[in-house]
Amino acid sequence: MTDALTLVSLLLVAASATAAVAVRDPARQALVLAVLGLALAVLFTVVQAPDVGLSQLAVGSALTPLLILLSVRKVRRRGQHEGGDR
Amino acid sequence: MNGWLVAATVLLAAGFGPVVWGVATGPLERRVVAQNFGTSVVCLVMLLLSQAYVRPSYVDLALVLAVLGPAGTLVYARLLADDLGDDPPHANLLTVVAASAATVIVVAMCVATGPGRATVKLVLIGVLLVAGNVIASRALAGGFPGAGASTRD
Amino acid sequence: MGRAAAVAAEVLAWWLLLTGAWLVLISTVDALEYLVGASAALLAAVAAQAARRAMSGR
Amino acid sequence: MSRRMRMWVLATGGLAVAVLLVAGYARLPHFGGAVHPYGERAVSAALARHTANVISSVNFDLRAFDTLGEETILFGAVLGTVVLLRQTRDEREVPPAPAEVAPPVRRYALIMLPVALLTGLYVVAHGQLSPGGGFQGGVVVATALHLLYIGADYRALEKIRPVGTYEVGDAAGEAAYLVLGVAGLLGGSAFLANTLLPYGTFNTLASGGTVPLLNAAVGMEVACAVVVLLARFLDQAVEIEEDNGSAMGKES
Repeated sequence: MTDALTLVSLLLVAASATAAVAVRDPARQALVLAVLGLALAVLFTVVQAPDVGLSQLAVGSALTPLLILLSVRKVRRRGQHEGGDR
Repeated sequence: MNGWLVAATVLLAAGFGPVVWGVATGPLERRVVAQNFGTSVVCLVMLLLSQAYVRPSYVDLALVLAVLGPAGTLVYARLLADDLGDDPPHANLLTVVAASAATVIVVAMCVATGPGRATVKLVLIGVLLVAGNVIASRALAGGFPGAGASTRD
Repeated sequence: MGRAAAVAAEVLAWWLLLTGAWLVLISTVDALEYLVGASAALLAAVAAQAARRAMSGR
Repeated sequence: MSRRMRMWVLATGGLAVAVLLVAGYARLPHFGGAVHPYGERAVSAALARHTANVISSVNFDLRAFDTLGEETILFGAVLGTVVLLRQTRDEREVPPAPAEVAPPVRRYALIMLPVALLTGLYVVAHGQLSPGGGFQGGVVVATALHLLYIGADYRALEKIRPVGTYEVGDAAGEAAYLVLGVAGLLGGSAFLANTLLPYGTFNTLASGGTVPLLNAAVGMEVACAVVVLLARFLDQAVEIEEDNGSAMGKES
């Protein structure tokens, strides 16, 4: 039974990683990265590596999205300034 | 044939598969709702895995996810408020599904673990997860009024 | 005097609640767990009170 | 040294590394076999020192020197970010505008901040017993503080998060790790050796000798480092703007 679980989690990691590469827009990519983080955490737990899974959860659930979206915001605001009072 | 393992596999395949699909395609509103639902699914899978592997210490992963998962979704709701401004996503059905699934699984595990502090810990995780899911979906559905403001902090 | 008492009461309430939460989280309970749990809960209670004041004091 | 010559030096160096790797790989026990030389030694050493979580024992006891390296990498990375994201002369700092947030979200943030903080401290304190440790717990503690930014606005967060203190905390965490290492040296054994404290009873908070202390030092350093990192990102995203004399109203 554990093989089936490992297979499913591997497939989910592969699917979400491909999606993370395929999505081009940074804001949407932050979302896909969060889901990829969740899939990785499950895979790490299934192969009995809970410490690594916990690290992935701690960093991937709130910290990474915050860093990415703040950068997206900074780039957008800089864009608005160059464009004058658009 | 470990029943918990079967439940975890089914929940992972049936619950998290559509989440990956939902977050990779479609409008931004649906992607954020999918991410919020994904947090609940993975937290429940972690609970089931801790029961399946008979390792109560794995429950800490579900605890950290129940605490930080909704905060991640709130980050999206907050910093993507401009993009979500026009038609904020209303996903009450998904919230109800997540809440009921969480209740069923936590009750089943409480029965399995028997009375004691571990059961209280499971209930605490269940409450945190459901409350976080509800608040996050409320925030996504327009919890940040004045989203039209050009930039927000 | 009222304000300080209110602040102290709130921190105390949070402290008791969070120490209880700590005792639920841990597996084996012994003297050192109480000590570490109480100090962690005190830190979190002070932060909770400061956060509420920062949020409301706008 | 012409370009071609440099390529040749690179090729020979690469080839030598490749040969060493293949030679080393040939003698590894094959995947999934019953022989685990490294695993058996690590587990027996961890159990000898009453550390329940073998990963924490490897991180903070058997290979504590590598963790010192990782911690210094994080310290250096945050230092680099602070230098890069500083406010330059042609930028001005604008006070952040208050943001309206729905009351339930505000209450949720207020309740969850202490709970997340407690969870983070719990993960740090029980690093040597259950999955977790200084790094994971430190990140949870740092993220807990920023629930205030999510629940209210950046002004509320700035009131309770003096960045200077966290920068000192970052340095203090790193220094504490080093001091514990040197204490091992002064104690008559080796740098970062776990011979200083009694190993305590198995599966309790005081077990593992210096592992919990190193965990706490890393927890403090990571929490403060992440807070400083996010502070710089938030400053840039919310407060700092180009001062090109544009007549635009304060819109941040």
